Amino acid sequence: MSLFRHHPTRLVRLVPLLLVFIVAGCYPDHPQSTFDSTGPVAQSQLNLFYWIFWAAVFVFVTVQSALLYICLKFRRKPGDPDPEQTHGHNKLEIIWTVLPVILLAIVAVPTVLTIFDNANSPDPDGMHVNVVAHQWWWEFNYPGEDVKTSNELHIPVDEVVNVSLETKDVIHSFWIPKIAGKVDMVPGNSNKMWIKGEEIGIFHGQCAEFCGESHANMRFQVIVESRADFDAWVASEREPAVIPVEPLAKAGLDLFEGDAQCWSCHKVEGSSRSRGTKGPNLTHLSGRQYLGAGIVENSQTNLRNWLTSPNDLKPGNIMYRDAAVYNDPDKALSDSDISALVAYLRSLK
Amino acid sequence: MLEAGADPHGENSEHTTTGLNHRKLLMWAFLGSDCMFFGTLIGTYLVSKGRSLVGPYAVDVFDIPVTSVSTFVLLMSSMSMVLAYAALTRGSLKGFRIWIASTAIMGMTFLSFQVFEFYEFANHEVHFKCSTPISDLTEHERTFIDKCAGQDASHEVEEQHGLTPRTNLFGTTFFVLTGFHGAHVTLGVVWLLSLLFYSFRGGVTAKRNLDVDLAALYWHFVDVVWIVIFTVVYLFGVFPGF
Amino acid sequence: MISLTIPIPKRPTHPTGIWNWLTTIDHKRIGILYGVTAFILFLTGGIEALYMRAQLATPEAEIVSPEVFNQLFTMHGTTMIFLAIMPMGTAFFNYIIPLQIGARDVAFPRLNAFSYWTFLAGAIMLKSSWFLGGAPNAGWFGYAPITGVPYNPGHGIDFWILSLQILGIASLAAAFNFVVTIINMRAPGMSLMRMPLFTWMTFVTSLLLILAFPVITVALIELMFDRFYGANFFVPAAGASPLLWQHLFWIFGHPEVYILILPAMGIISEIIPTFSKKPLFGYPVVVLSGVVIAFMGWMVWSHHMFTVGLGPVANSVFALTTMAIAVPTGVKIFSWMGTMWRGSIHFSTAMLFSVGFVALFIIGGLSGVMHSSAASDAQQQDTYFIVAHLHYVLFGGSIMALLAAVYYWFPKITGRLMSESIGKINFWLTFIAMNLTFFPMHFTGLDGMPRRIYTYGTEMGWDLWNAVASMGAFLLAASILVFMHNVVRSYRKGEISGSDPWDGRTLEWSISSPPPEYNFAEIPVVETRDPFWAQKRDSVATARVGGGSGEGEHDIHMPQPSYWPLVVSIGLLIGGYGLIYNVAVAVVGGAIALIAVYAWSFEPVNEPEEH
Amino acid sequence: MNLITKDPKAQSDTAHTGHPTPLTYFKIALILSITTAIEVGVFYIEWLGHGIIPVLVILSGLKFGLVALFYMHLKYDSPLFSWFFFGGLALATSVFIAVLGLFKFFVAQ
Repeated sequence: MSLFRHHPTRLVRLVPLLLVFIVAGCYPDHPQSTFDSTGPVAQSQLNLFYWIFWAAVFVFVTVQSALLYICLKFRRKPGDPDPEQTHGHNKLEIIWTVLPVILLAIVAVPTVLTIFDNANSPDPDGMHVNVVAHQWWWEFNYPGEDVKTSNELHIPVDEVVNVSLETKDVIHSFWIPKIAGKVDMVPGNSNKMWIKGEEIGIFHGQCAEFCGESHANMRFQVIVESRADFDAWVASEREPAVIPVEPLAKAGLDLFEGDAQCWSCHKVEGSSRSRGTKGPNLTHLSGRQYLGAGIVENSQTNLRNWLTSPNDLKPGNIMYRDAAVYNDPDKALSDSDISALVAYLRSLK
Repeated sequence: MLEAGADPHGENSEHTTTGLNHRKLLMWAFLGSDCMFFGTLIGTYLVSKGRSLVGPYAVDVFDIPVTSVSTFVLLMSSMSMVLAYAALTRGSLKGFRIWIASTAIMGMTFLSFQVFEFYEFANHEVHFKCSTPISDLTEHERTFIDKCAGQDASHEVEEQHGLTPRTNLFGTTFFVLTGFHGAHVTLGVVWLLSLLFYSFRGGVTAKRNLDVDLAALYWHFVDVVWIVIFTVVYLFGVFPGF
Repeated sequence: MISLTIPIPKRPTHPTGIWNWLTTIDHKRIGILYGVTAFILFLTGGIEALYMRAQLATPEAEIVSPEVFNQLFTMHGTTMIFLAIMPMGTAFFNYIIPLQIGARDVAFPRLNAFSYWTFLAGAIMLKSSWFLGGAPNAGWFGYAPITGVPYNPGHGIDFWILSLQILGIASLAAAFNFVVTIINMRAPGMSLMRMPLFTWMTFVTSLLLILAFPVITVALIELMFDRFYGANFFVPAAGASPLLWQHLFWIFGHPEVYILILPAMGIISEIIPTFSKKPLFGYPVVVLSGVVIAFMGWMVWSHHMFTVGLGPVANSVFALTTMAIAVPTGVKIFSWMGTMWRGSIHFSTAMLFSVGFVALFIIGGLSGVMHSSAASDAQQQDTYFIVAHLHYVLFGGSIMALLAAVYYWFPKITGRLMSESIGKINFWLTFIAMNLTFFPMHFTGLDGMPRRIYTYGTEMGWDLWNAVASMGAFLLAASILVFMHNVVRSYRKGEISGSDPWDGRTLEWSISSPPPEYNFAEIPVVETRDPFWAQKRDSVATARVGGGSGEGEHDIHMPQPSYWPLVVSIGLLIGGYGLIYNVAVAVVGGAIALIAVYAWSFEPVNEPEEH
Repeated sequence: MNLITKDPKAQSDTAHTGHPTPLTYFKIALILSITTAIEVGVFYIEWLGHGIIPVLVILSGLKFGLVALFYMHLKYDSPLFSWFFFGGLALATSVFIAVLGLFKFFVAQ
């Protein structure tokens, strides 16, 4: 949309910026701030917001000061006679009906333009990612690149990425505040959106539609990287998992594909046993930066904690609910089992 | 209050601002509200139309001639209802009893048709000869076509495959929509019978005809809802491509 | 028939005491019952909010579990909308409408009692879920399919469905009653365009109710069939679209928003003229704008669904219709300011709350316009920005107006004035705490904080404003305590008010405080807007309002108390629990209700004397 | 607006004088029966194709109107009643046509 493609003038930016500083201190610490947009979609939404915000400020200041003035000016003083019993004023009433209409038209035109602008991808033949939401994690499939991964979305910088949104269970909503406003994932109703990252870095996203007990813990990261880095990532993702040689990790693999029955829900490319699709794909788990759908850093300790008591990290999660190792005391994992599994999972680079 | 607030039916002791009776006004407000009720049910039915993943579908189970008869019966019950009210206002208690009884009987007839229909649907049988050209089979029947494999053309496929609210989206929306209409009719029949019995106790007179008037409004409403359902659900339902 | 075969117990005759309250059909007593009950339920909804604010005050707090948190926000929303704001509005409809239109009671006094008892039954049913295995946990909007059995096997959602159905019956009964009352029981000469604004908005609200509630009733019936009998209305696996639920919910839900705010606007339109000593500025336009808001409320529901993927055309249309609603809303605000202009404004507590309403409602209205812009709403939908907006409208709007209404009509109801000095503390505390609680939510929302999350990390940068909001919430609770103190204190030893403490303009101030059981000894004749003012100022010489000497008082026949409304409601309550636990019990409940309905139909409004 | 505060006498007069006779009711019943017969008949005319939809909508609308106006006396009663009833009806119709539109119901599936 031409009206707002360019960046807003300095003045327009100044006050909201000030607002942001009051609101948020310095904003690199605010990973989901909508004021710090880095893609054309979020940018157009922010520009529209500023536009309406200024209209609203104008109305707010005008009307509230009028109200204040009236309150101060027409206070009753002792001995005041009854005021004149005026019933209305046609001209005035027409004016204050028409004025808002004009003001709204000023807001409405860019709104409609931006709606259509953001609805249609500028490059429909560009890259595609299928996002599938689950209670409470994300599946990212790249049909063109033949890559399937979870909870961490890699995209090349400055390229249009066409996203299709689906869900396997309830309604979720896909939202990366700095890159694009949210679009819901509705069962039986695939939605489309497009995104473009204009800055290299890690951006945070979160499910925005209430989806059950761990709704708050359904987060993810978007890694915007150079085309070269992205290609390298794709190449490494395509590789099957390395079969570990270290004995502890080897024991972990046996457990994973054996008694612990991790294989029934998780997929590890290259393994003939681990083909489950109920849980996240773990082929390159230790290449990821976060665990448990973006909730804690991917460290040895956190992985251990996760395996020991998943429900503490992510209440209500399906693994804790359904896996025999957690709900059948006879099959519970011992400390050494967990060590072995941690070693194996850490080896999945 | 308003001097001589005229009461159109001469039975009401209260005088009102508009001259209209409280209860009659309430009834009409209720009917307006009930339009939204059935509007929502019919809307749900139409939104869900064509979304069922498995049969049987409308075209498999509906029997238009049978439903036409029950529709006709309900329409005629509206006529006898209005005649019951007319008889009462003329002062003919006997006429009133005859017409209201026949209204109730026609209502019950309609309900019997509905029960019969529900039963038939729930025990629906897929039935066709293997010689029938595939293009003549319904979509649902075609899912049984493999039963013809290795059989000669005269073989008949018979399969019990009923429609319940659980079977598919069509079953769900159809039964709940027509079921709620049926519940309205049932309530209407109970109301009419109550009035009939009450008339023998002297509770219904030409002067106190408002009770009958209200029941009649309700009854006609149930009838007009069925007019819509018959067209939208039944006639459109088996019409291909809608 | 049945009434003649079953011996009917004698009609209740207790003039006072508990039996009188249980069987009363006096609109004023029912209004008081409604108000007190709704206020108690408002407190429970407030406590639910405080738990949530405590949990969110600090990052990664562990005051409540995520499951309990989900139950808390579901119950908070459902409680505040259906059990607090709506019935508090109904309380004032009940008490004030017959007085404003010069009537002795409502059109259907027993239906009115039934409405209250059924409301209570629904409230008991919903609130009892806390103690019967967990409250509903899918949000007040209950989006399918998370309300389906596979994702929600417990009874919480069942309680939600059935209690909302029972509450729906109560609301419908009240709404039908007020529609008929307002159309049919106006004093002679009170044409529609002479009706007080509060009566007008009650009328519009009641019309909205009778048209909107059937939609949610059907949606809940469908959900109930899904949950109880394995039907497929909202089951994606059977091909159903869960969006249907959202459409049905918001087709009801958006008019519902106006059901919550229009009575508040009516209250404000009474108080501002009274304390400005001027008639409402542009009365016909204010009435018309209320009607237009109600009408347009039916054309905007999908703005709650901007992110579900309806497509750019639908989103644009609903964005435009939504923006259009700002016009009649603006007209109302300007008209209130026009009323105050060149008035003689007395800032009583009621007036302070009313002006506070106008100021806060402007903020809520402006953020509403921001959401209406579908494209930028994609960043706001389901964040705390929306939470801020809706609380500015529902707390800054509805609750402030209801508090104003209490201060305004308390003298009429009790005969005593509320303390103005405590009232001022009450107002400023509420006003400051309200902004402290909800304004920071604008910030956290735009900073990317989604709604309905039970926890958040420090790294998100939401700590500060969440802490402020939580402090505000507890301060807000304190302001409600001040209010309660004022009510109790003033009820016991408040200054005697007399019949017309505010120099009122409408008919309710023309009769004694509290009003006699029959309200008007002599039905007034109305010849102008603001009839009581006109009579006092003698500007219309012929205005004849009140002042009846009470002659013929003994000839006034008021409707007599009845057991049956209460019994029907008890039947419904038993039926509701029965549907959850045991069908046989449900049948018993249904039978009780049915028999009571028969008994009710054959019970004359007054015991006949002539037969 | 006026319709709610009309002179009550005028209304009650029409209410009394305007009531149709049983003969009118029989005539209406006849029209209703014939219309239903046509509806079912039209249904079996295959060459009508999609044209059946407007035909059926018009015919059932006719039936609906006849019952509402004559059997429910809306033609003779206070216009307020018509406002309530047809208001609810119009609202239900338009809202759900909009819903069907949002579900792209009228686009060939």
